[in-house]
Amino acid sequence: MNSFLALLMRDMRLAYRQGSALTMTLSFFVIAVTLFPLGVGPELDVLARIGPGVLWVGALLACLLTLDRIFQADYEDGTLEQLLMGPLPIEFIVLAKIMAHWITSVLPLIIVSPILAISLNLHSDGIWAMVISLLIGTPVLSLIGAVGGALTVAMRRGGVLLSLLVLPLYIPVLIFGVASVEAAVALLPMGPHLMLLGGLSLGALVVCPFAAAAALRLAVE
Amino acid sequence: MNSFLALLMRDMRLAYRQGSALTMTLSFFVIAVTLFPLGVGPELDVLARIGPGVLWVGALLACLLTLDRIFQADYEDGTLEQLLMGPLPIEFIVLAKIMAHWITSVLPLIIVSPILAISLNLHSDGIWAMVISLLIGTPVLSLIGAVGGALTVAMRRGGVLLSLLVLPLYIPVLIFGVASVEAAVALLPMGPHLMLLGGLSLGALVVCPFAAAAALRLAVE
Amino acid sequence: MAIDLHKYANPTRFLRIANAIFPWSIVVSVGLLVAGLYLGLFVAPPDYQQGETVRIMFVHVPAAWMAMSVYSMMAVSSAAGLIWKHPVADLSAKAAAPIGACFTFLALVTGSLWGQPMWGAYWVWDARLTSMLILLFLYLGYMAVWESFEDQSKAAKAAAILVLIGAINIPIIKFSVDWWNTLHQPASVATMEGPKIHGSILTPLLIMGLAYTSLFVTIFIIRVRAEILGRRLRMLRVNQLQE
Amino acid sequence: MSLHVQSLTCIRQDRLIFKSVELSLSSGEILWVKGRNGAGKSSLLRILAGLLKPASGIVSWDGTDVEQEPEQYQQNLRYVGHQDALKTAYTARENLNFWSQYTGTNNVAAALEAFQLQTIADHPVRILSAGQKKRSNLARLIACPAPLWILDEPVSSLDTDYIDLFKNLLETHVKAGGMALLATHQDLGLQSARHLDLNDIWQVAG
Amino acid sequence: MSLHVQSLTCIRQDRLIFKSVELSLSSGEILWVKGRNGAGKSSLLRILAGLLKPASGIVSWDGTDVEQEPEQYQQNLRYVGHQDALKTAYTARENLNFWSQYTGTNNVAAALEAFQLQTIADHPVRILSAGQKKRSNLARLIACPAPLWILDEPVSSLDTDYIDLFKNLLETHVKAGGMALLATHQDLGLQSARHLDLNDIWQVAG
Ligand code: HEM
Ligand SMILES: Nc1ncnc2c1ncn2[C@@H]1O[C@H](COP(=O)(O)OP(=O)(O)OP(=O)(O)O)[C@@H](O)[C@H]1O
Ligand SMILES: Nc1ncnc2c1ncn2[C@@H]1O[C@H](COP(=O)(O)OP(=O)(O)OP(=O)(O)O)[C@@H](O)[C@H]1O
Ligand SMILES: [Mg+2]
Ligand SMILES: [Mg+2]
Repeated sequence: MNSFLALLMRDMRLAYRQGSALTMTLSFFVIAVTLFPLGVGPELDVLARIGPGVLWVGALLACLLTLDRIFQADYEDGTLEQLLMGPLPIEFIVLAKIMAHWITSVLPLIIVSPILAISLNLHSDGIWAMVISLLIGTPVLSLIGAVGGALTVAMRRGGVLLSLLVLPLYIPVLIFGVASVEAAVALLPMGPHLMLLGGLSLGALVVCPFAAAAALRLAVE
Repeated sequence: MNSFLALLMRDMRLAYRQGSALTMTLSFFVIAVTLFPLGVGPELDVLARIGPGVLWVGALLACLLTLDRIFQADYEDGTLEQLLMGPLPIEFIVLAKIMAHWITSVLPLIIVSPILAISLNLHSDGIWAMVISLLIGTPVLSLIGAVGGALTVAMRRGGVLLSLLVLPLYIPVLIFGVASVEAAVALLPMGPHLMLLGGLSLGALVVCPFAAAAALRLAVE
Repeated sequence: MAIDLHKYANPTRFLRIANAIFPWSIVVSVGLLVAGLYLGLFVAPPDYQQGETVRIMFVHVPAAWMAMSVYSMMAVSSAAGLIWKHPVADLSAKAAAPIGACFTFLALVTGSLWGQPMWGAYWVWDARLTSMLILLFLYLGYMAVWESFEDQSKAAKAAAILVLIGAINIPIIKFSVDWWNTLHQPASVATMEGPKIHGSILTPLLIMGLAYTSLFVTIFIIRVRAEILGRRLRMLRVNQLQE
Repeated sequence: MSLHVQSLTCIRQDRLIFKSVELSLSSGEILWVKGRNGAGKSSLLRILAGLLKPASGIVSWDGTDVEQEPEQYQQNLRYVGHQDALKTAYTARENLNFWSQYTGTNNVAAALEAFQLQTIADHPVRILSAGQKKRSNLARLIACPAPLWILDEPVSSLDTDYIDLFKNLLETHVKAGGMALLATHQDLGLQSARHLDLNDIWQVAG
Repeated sequence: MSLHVQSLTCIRQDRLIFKSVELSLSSGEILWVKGRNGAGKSSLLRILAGLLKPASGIVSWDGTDVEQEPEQYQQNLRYVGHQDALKTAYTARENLNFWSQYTGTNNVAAALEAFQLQTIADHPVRILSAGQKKRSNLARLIACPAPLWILDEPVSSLDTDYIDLFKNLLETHVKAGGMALLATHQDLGLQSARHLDLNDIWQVAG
C-alpha cells in the first residue's frame, strides 16, 4: 500500500512540476471549449443546444492530449522497468498511474466545467447534471486511455495510433454522458443514463488495469 | 537545397514509418469529427449549421495533436543539435520540418474533408469553400505550431503548455476560415475572408521560421 | 578577471529614476483613484438607457485600456530586449505581465457583470470578448514560459518570442468592433475624430484611466526593483565563485 | 541465497542470441559477464532481472523457479540497466526517496553519502553531468538494499576515482553476504570475481 | 587549419563551471580533455561545437572568430555527444545515408565498413545493442568526413577490440591532416595525444 501511495504521489507531483499545474489544464480546457462558439457562431440558442456535447468533447480531448503522459515518459527513461521489478503488482502500478492521471488532468476540468457551462448558456439544471455525469463518466476515459497508452508505449510517437485506438471506445461514454445532461435539461430523469455511465466505469475499472498490465509486460521486453 | 530536401524527405518517411500514415491521420480526423454529431445529436439542420465550425475545429485539433512531433523526437535523441551544426540555416531546418508536418499531418485531412462535409450535410457550395479555405489557412497552423513546439521542446512533456501557447494564436485562423465557408454557403463573396487567411499565411511564413529558429537555439544549450 | 556579464549589467540609472518617481506615483494613484471613483460613482449622471449600471464603465473601460496597453508595452520592451539586449527590457516585460493579467481579468469580470443587465447574459461569444479572453491566455502563457525555464536569460528570450507573436491579438481586440458586427459597442473615446461622449462622463473616465496608469507604474516599480535585486544577488553569487 | 541458471537460451526477433548458458551465483560471489558488443550480455542480464522472457531454460532462486514465484525473487534483486531511471525534473534525493518509499526500504542518506552526492543531491537531475547522473542511478543500490545486484555497464561514464569507489562498494556488498552479476567491458580488477564469457559459450555451443 | 581558444569561461545556471581555459589544436594533433565527473568536459566540448554559448572568451578557427563565421567553422567539425542522434526506426545505413545527404558528403559504404557494421547495417537501430548503437553513431565521422572531430566519451560501451579499431581510425584521421578533441575517462593509450586537465585549470585558477 505504501508503494501504491508513493507512486501516486510521485506522479501527481511530477505532473505538477512539469507544468501541467491546475491553471494550465484549465486553460487548455477553456481554450478548447472556446473554439466551438468561435467555430459555430455565437447564437445563444445554438450554443445551448450543443453545450453539453461541446463540454463532453472538450473533456474527452483534454484527456486524450494528456494520455501519453501516463506511461510514455516512464518507459523512455527506464523507470517503467524498474517499477515492474518492484513490490507492487503491475495491475496496481497501472491503477496508481490512472488515478494520478485522472486527478491531475481530468478533475480540474470537472471543477471548472460549471463556469464554462454558464458561458455556453446551459440551463442551470443542466449544470449540475453536467458535473455529476463528468464525475461518474470520466474515470472510464482514463481507464481506457491507460490501455491504449500501454499498448502504444513501445512505439515511439504512438500518439496518433493511440487516439485511433482509444477514441472509438470513448464514444459510449460520450453518448451516455451527453444524454444524461440533455435529460436533465429537458427535466426528464437522468438516473438511467447515470446508471449506465456508472456501469461503464465499474466495468472499465475491473477490466482495464489487467489489460493495461498485460500490455505493459510486452512493452518492456 | 539538397540538405533541405534530405531533411524534408526524412521527416516524411519517418512520419510514415512511425505509423502516422495517411490512413491513420485520416481515421483520427474522421473519428474526431464523428464525435460531434454524437455529442450534439443528429438533427440535420443543426449539423449543417455547425458543420464548417466542426470541420475547422477538427483540423485544428488534429494539427495540435501532432505538433510535438515536429521537434520533440529530434530533440530527445540528439538529432536536433546535429542538424543545427549542419550546413542548413536553422530557419530552413524549421521550414523543412514545418512542410513535412503540413504534408503528413494536415494535407490528408484536407483531402478527406469533402466527404466529411457531405456527411455533415454541408451545402455543396460550402464544400469547395471548405477545401479552399483549409488549403489557404492551415499552413498557419503548422507555422505557429512550430514556434510553440520550439519554445516547449526543452521542457519534457510540454504538451499542455504547448496547447496553451498555440491555441490562442490559432483562433484568428479559425474565425476567418469558418467565416469564409459560411459566406460561401450564404452565397456571399468569400474573397475578403480568403484574402485575410492568405495574409495570415504569408505573415506567418515570414515571421514564424525566424521565431522558431530563435527558440530552437535556446533549446539545445 | 571580471567576466563580461552583459545580461547582468547593473541598471543603476533605471533604479535612480524609479526611486525618484516612486513616492509620487503612490500619492498620485491614490489621489486619482479617489477622485475618479467619486466622480464616476456619485457625480456623473446615470445613463438615460442604462441607468445606474453605467457606472461599471468607470472601472471597466480603463481596465480594458490598461490590459491592451500593458501588453503593447511588454511587446515593445521584449523587442528591445531581443534587439538591443537592454538589461532592463526583459525585466520590465516580466514584471508587467501579472499586472496586465490582473487588468485583463478585471475588464473581463466587470464586462460580464455589465453584460448581464445589458445583453441578458454574462457572456456572449462576440469577437471583442473572445479576443479579450485570448489576451488573458496570452498573459498566462507568457508567465508560464517564465516559470518553465530555470535559466532566466533563456526564459527571457523564449517569453519575448511569444509575446511578440501574440501581439497580433492587440489590433484584433482594438478593431474587432469595427471588423465584425458585435454586441459590444464601438470605440467612442479613442477614435480618429476625437471623443464622442459627453464631458460629464468623459472626465471621470479619463481620470480613472490616469489612476490606473499610475497604479500600474507603482506596482511595476516595486516588481522591477525586486527583480533587479534578485538578479544582483545571483550576480554576486557568480562573482563570488570567481574569486 | 543463491541463483542458478540452467541451459538458458535467448531468441530475439527470430535471431538466436545465445544458448545453453549455465551459471550459478551464491552469497559472497561476483560474476563478471564478458563478451563482445552484441554478444548478448544485456539480454542475459535482462532475462535474469525478469524483464525478458527466455526462449527456454530455468532460472531459480534458492532452489525455486523464479517463474513460479517472481515476487519473492524480485524483492531480492536490484537491476541497473543502460537507462537512467531518473526523473530529470526531480533532484537526486527526491528520486532516491521515491525509490526507497516504493520498495519499502530506507537508506537514502547513506546512499547519497556512499556515492558522494551530497553537494549535488538537491540539483534537478536534468542539469547533472553524465557521471553525476550515473552515480545518482547507482545510488539506488544502496538506498534500496537487496542481496542480488544485476549491473549492466555500471561504470560507464564514471571517472577513475569513482570507479574505485564503486569497486569498494561492490566488494563491501559481497563481503556482507550479497552477490553481484555485472557486465562491463572495462576490467575492474576484481580479484575475487568469476568470469562468464559469452563469446566462449558461442564457441562451445555453436 | 587550426583551432584556438582564449580565456574561455563557462557559466551554467549561475554556476561557474570553468574559467580561463586556453587551448589550441592544429592539423595532426589530438587533445585529450581529462577531468573528474562534473569537471566540465562536456560543457567545454559543447561550447567548441557551437552548441553552448560561453560566458566569455574567444574561439577562433583559422584565425577568425567562429562567432563571426559560424557556418564556415561548422562545416569543418563533427561532434559526437552523449546522445545517439540515431533514428531508431531507421536502420544504421538509412541513418548514415541521411546524414551524408544532409551534409553533402558521400562515404556511407566506407563508414559501415570502417566500423564493421555491414552485417547489422540493415536492422532497425531500435534492436541494436548498446555498443552497436554507439558504432552506428561514430560511423557518422567517416560517412561525413570533416577535419575537426569533437568527441565526448566516444568509446563508452565499446568492447576492447572496437576501442582499438576506433583508436586506429582516430590515428589515421589525424595522420591524414585531421585533428581531434576527445573527452574520455578511459586512457586510450594514444601516445601522440596532448592532455588538457580541467581539474588542473581549476586548481590554477581558483
Ligand atoms: C466580458 C465582457 C467585456 C469585455 C471583455 C470588454 C472589453 C472591452 C475592451 C477591450 C474595451 C476597450 C476598447 C478600446 O479601447 O477600443 C472596452 C471598452 C468599452 N466597453 Fe467593454 N467589454 C465587455 C463588456 C462590456 C459591456 C457589457 C458593456 C456595456 C454595454 C461594455 C461597454 C464598453 C464601453 C462603453 C467601452 C468604451 C468604448 C470606448 O469608448 O472606446 N463592455 N471593453
Ligand atoms: N529488442 C531487440 N530485439 C531484437 N534483437 C535485439 C534486441 N535488443 C538487442 N538485440 C540483438 O541481440 C544481440 C545482443 O544484444 P545485447 O544488447 O544483449 O548485447 P550486449 O552483449 O549487451 O552488447 P553491448 O556490449 O553492445 O551492450 C544484438 O545482436 C542485438 O542486435
Ligand atoms: N544544463 C545544465 N545546466 C546547468 N548546469 C549544468 C548543465 N549541464 C551540466 N551542468 C553542470 O555543469 C558541470 C559540468 O558538467 P559537464 O557535463 O560539463 O561535466 P563533465 O566533465 O562532462 O562530467 P562527466 O564526466 O560526468 O560527463 C556539472 O557540475 C553539472 O552539474
Ligand atoms: Mg549491453
Ligand atoms: Mg560529460
